[in-house]
Amino acid sequence: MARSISYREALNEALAQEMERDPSVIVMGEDNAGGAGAPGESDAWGGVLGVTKGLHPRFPGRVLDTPISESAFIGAAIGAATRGLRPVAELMFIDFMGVCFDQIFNQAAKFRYMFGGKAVTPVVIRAMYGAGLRAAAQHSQAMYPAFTAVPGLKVVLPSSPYEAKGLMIQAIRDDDPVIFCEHKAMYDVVGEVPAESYTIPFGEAGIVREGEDVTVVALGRMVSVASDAAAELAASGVDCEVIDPRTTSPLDAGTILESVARTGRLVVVDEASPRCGMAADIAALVAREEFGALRAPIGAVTPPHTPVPFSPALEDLYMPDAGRVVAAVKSAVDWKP
Amino acid sequence: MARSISYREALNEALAQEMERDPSVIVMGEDNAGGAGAPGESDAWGGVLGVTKGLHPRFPGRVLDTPISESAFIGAAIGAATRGLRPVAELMFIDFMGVCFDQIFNQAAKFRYMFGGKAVTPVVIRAMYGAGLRAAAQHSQAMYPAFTAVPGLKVVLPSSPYEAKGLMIQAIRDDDPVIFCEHKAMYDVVGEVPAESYTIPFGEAGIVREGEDVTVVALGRMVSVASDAAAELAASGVDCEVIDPRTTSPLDAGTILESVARTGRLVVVDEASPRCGMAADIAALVAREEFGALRAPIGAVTPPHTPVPFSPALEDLYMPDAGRVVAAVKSAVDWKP
Amino acid sequence: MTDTLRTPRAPREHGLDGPALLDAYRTMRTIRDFEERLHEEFATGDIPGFVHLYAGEEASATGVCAHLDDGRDVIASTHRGHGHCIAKHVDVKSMMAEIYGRTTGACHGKGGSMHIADLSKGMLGANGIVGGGPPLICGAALAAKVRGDGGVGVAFFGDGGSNQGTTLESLNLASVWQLPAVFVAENNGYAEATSAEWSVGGGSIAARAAAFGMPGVSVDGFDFFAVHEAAGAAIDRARAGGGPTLIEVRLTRYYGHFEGDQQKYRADEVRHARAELDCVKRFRQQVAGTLADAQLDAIDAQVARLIDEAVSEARAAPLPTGADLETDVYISYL
Amino acid sequence: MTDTLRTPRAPREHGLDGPALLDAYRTMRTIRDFEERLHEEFATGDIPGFVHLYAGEEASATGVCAHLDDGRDVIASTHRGHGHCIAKHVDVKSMMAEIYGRTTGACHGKGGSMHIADLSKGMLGANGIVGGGPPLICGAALAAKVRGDGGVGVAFFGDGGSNQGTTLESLNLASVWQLPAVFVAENNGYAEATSAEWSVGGGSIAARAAAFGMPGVSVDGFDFFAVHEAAGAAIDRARAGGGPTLIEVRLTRYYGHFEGDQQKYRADEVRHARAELDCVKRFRQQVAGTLADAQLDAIDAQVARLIDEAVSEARAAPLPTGADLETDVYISYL
Ligand SMILES: Cc1ncc(C[n+]2csc(CCOP(=O)(O)OP(=O)(O)O)c2C)c(N)n1
Ligand SMILES: Cc1ncc(C[n+]2csc(CCOP(=O)(O)OP(=O)(O)O)c2C)c(N)n1
Ligand SMILES: [Mg+2]
Ligand SMILES: [Mg+2]
Repeated sequence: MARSISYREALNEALAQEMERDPSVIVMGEDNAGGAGAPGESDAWGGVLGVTKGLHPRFPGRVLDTPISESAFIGAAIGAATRGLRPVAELMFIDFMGVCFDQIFNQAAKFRYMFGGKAVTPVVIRAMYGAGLRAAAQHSQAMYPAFTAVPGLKVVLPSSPYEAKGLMIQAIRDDDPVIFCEHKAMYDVVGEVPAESYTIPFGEAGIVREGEDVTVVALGRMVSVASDAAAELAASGVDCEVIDPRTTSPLDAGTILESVARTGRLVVVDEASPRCGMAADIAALVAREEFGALRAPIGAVTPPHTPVPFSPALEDLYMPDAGRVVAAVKSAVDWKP
Repeated sequence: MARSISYREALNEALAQEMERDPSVIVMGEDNAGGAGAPGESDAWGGVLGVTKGLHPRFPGRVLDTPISESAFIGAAIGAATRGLRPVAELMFIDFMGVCFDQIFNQAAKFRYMFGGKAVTPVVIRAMYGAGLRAAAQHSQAMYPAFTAVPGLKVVLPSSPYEAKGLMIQAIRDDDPVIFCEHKAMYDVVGEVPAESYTIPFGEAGIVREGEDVTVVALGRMVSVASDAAAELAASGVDCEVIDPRTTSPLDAGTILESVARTGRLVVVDEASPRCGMAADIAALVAREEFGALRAPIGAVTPPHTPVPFSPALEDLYMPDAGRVVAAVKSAVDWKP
Repeated sequence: MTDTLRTPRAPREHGLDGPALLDAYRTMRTIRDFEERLHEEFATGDIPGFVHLYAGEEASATGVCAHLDDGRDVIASTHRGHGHCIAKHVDVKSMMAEIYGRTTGACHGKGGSMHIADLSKGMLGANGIVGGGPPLICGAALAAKVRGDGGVGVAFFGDGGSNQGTTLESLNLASVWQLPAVFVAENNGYAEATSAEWSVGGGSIAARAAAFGMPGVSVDGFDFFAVHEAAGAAIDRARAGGGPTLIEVRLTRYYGHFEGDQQKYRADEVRHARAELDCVKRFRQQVAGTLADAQLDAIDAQVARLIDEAVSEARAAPLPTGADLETDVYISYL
Repeated sequence: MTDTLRTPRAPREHGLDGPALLDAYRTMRTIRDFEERLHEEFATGDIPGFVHLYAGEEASATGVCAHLDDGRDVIASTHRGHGHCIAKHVDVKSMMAEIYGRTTGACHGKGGSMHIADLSKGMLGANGIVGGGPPLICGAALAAKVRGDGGVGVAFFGDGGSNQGTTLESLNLASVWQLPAVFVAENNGYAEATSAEWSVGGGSIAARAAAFGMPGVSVDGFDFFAVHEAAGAAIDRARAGGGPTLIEVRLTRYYGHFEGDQQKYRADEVRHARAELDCVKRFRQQVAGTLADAQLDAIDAQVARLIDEAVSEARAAPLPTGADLETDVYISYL
């Protein structure tokens, strides 16, 4: 697998390969077909993210533009899924969930349970999340904890181009509704990606780095931040195990607990707001299930409880960085009862 | 304070007293004025919850019915708040947040920060939450963790008629946006409530029962469940401290940590879904800040990761009850490393 | 709202033969009896949760669904969903059992009145969220269009639901995508206790169609044939690729918003509708020349028995147990 | 969209005196220069984040806001908000500093281009959410109505925003509550790269007004006087208790959706609009009989200087520091 492509290209390739393989896969979203209805607009954009570029001419009638009506078209993707299609709908910024959350958490997520096990809703909702592009408070959030909390949804956070492709193909083939969270600062990140189709199963964490002293669980873009910190810590003799859960729902509790059972220390690195977020969720899991192994307080590296600030000077302080991870790991290692 | 009234009456009295005191307080929601526009409808209902009953005739022009357009009227309450009114808007069931969440978390919550500290948005959004009335998956949820996660919002969960009145008056006078969560199974609960106006400050937990062996933090309706469990446990010699945080944001971390520092054990009892919920949030706080005092795994008593089932036979199993709290406390007490 | 004729007029050329008319009557009668019986059963205290009755509105669900296939056509309903379910051929006994929270229920007791569904019949669910259905129906219609199977999607919603942004967006999306969809606004004059005359800006739901570039019509919902005709035209057009339609059906609910609502705010109106406008009575008058009373009475008797059995079987059916609590959240998880 | 006159016609009786005309010109010129300069500055790479330029649309913000007071009247804007801010008298230097993320910015550098606000001027913020503003403006208008101070609320949104449920709901709410509100749909033909001809079912935003029971008009947005007249009528009616109005303003954006969009999909259209329809040029022609060129040229020079200063002062201003990160989330917390 010598070939390297970007996170954006990996997603585009996953979509194209699945559309090729399965005629029930359709794609929709604002400008996903590149603007519609006016001359010369076909494929002008491939979504604002460029992820769907090139699909419209290749799969006529299966890549749809939408009006700016997220409730209607996300709901339509869900409704179509109940009728045998496998729609991949782009919400664009995950921050826009506020205008269509009902269709996701009260409809798609609950059909199977409410209807006594008789509904199948294989919809994928793609959305970009995260800070770092100076996009300010309404375009930079990491809202996945709100989705993770909802029984019936699966939530995916790919941390590299390789993960992006394999998890997207899994998401499309999965029969449950999936929220697929792409980090907006990673679209141009390049990495090795097999050309052929492959899947990465949900609920299986990746062990990014093995280590014996401290377990560091990091999500999405924070995986590379944690890896940088681990490299720095290795130089000063602290051996971190870095775990990427890949999906927050289902969460691979086994891998995390087994690691903490060995290391006795846990630091969670997450880009979501600190309250009721993934850092809390994973800390609680470990404090409940692996308390006996713990030798230090559970560290959390998250942004503060504030909206995402615009000014680069503030946003850089807002985002967790390797320095803060190093400090948290060190304080776990140095902790004395 | 010998007078006893219901949770519903306590809320109604709080609204009436504040409307009397401050002409900028207005009330709105579906059927809040009792149905509008047709003869004989005035005050026919006082909202589906009956909480606003009687206010419409008493405060002409200040109690408004709305169409079923939650984004528009919750947004209107927020917009009016930025212009000096103190609107109390009823979302009815908190489950309906999905059709108007944007106005709450991207608008109201962020104005002050995004606008550099220059906005004041004293809006109160009332909503009923919780299971137990066989209202099924879309009318029984405990969505407050999703609000607690949002920087800029305050979140209130009154656990008794006394709390309901004092916290509501505080919510109305508070200058920040407040999400006020009323448990639908508590409206008819009766308790002692002073007739005069009073406030209960946000971020100050109530200590419902003092104890030395285990700290039990319980929220909203779970406070009475935890109290029942504590009484039962006392009979078998286990002395619980029961803490009611009253507000999840701000959260009174001090009271919780101080208690765990004494007891060394924590069980959190919460009605929200288990993932990324308050049970996780409070467990993480303690595992980070008071690890040294902990002598047992942190217990959580929550519903399972499922939608709320309709059938009474299932809903009763879904809801945390005193029996499960007793078991969790006992396993904390009995835990051996 | 009550500008309808007091004396039955002959239905226009409706092209319905005897069996079709009997079918329509059976559906309306079944809905009526189901709801009237629920009203009694609710009073016993044995029915859990919230129940919203459709009695009085039978001609709407029946007139629309008479045109639909179980296989390729899909409907989405509301909190007031029993009538739509019955008209779309959801098994009546499974509905009753569901309302009683039993394992024999359409949803294994997990859904209840507000969430009865049967996807195998193209019934995408009652819905607890006002405005929840129309977006979903855009999707069902889209699936039919992508597959080219001639299927249509029909979204039912109320006058209150016509003010929900999700509904309004869906009208636009269906128009823009030229979907084979029909939007049926059942205007019964109230959303809870709030009057539609007040809440529907502009006063006409049907007129909103034009705002989104689709035809809109308003029909008398006490008249099965009027609904049937309007729905037939809309559904035919949708099947033929002619895009969506909005139909406003003017009617009345006989009971309160939900069981428990005394609805003192509209007692006179209900008395009048029951006495003068009732769609079932009127249907009998309208078909008097075509069908014999005995045929209709026989259906009445069959339906009465069905509902009796449905209640007694539901009451006797098992409740779900702990083993059911955590199943069917996902198809596969961990 | 481009059916407008190529030769300037005399504005109808507009009742604007010399100072008012000069004011309008200054506003339009300030917006234009602000945006053209941002386009250049953005290319240097020194401006962070997303910037959506309003150039080409000046007559809309200016024609509407000319009728508004800073004190009692409120506007809500969109992601494309600079023009509305300037027309509502937000300090230009504080805007530029905000866009550069400085402490001297209107929002202390915390908001950026998409969130410039000045509540003391009745400017309730640009908004990053399409359809975010209309509900808020219902509230501002409600506050004015409750207080009886004669104030109005004005919501600006785009053709894309006219399809958002929040916007459609707000039209209905404003109608039902008879609010002193004006909804200004700036139809520039595109939402990102999606054409309004395709996305607006029915084809006319103005026609949607009728669906909610309010007057709707469509005006030529290249013509300041046309906008001014329509807005004046709507705002007067609102102040007098006559309820809301929807105004569709047809115009064009000169730059891409945001800085970085090459907009090859509409290059010809932009060339045509700049050459033939430009609202600033046209205004100069329209007032040629009333104002001397020298007066207008003097304003050009003053504005050019203001924008120069705004940029150099913004570039020199301090960035926020760690001490600012956690302030102003709440008024009081713990
Ligand atoms: C989003 C949302 N808002 C409010 C409600 C509460 N609610 C349930 S039914 C109803 C009235 C609906 O009125 P209408 O659409 O006219 O239907 P009808 O009850 O008359 O059949 C309301 C307000 C809800 N279920 N969902
Ligand atoms: C709810 C929501 N959906 C999508 C977007 C992304 N978005 C930002 S601007 C825009 C296009 C808006 O078009 P229009 O309303 O016509 O305004 P214009 O840009 O033409 O001024 C889109 C899709 C958003 N910000 N918010
Ligand atoms: Mg109704
Ligand atoms: Mg536009």
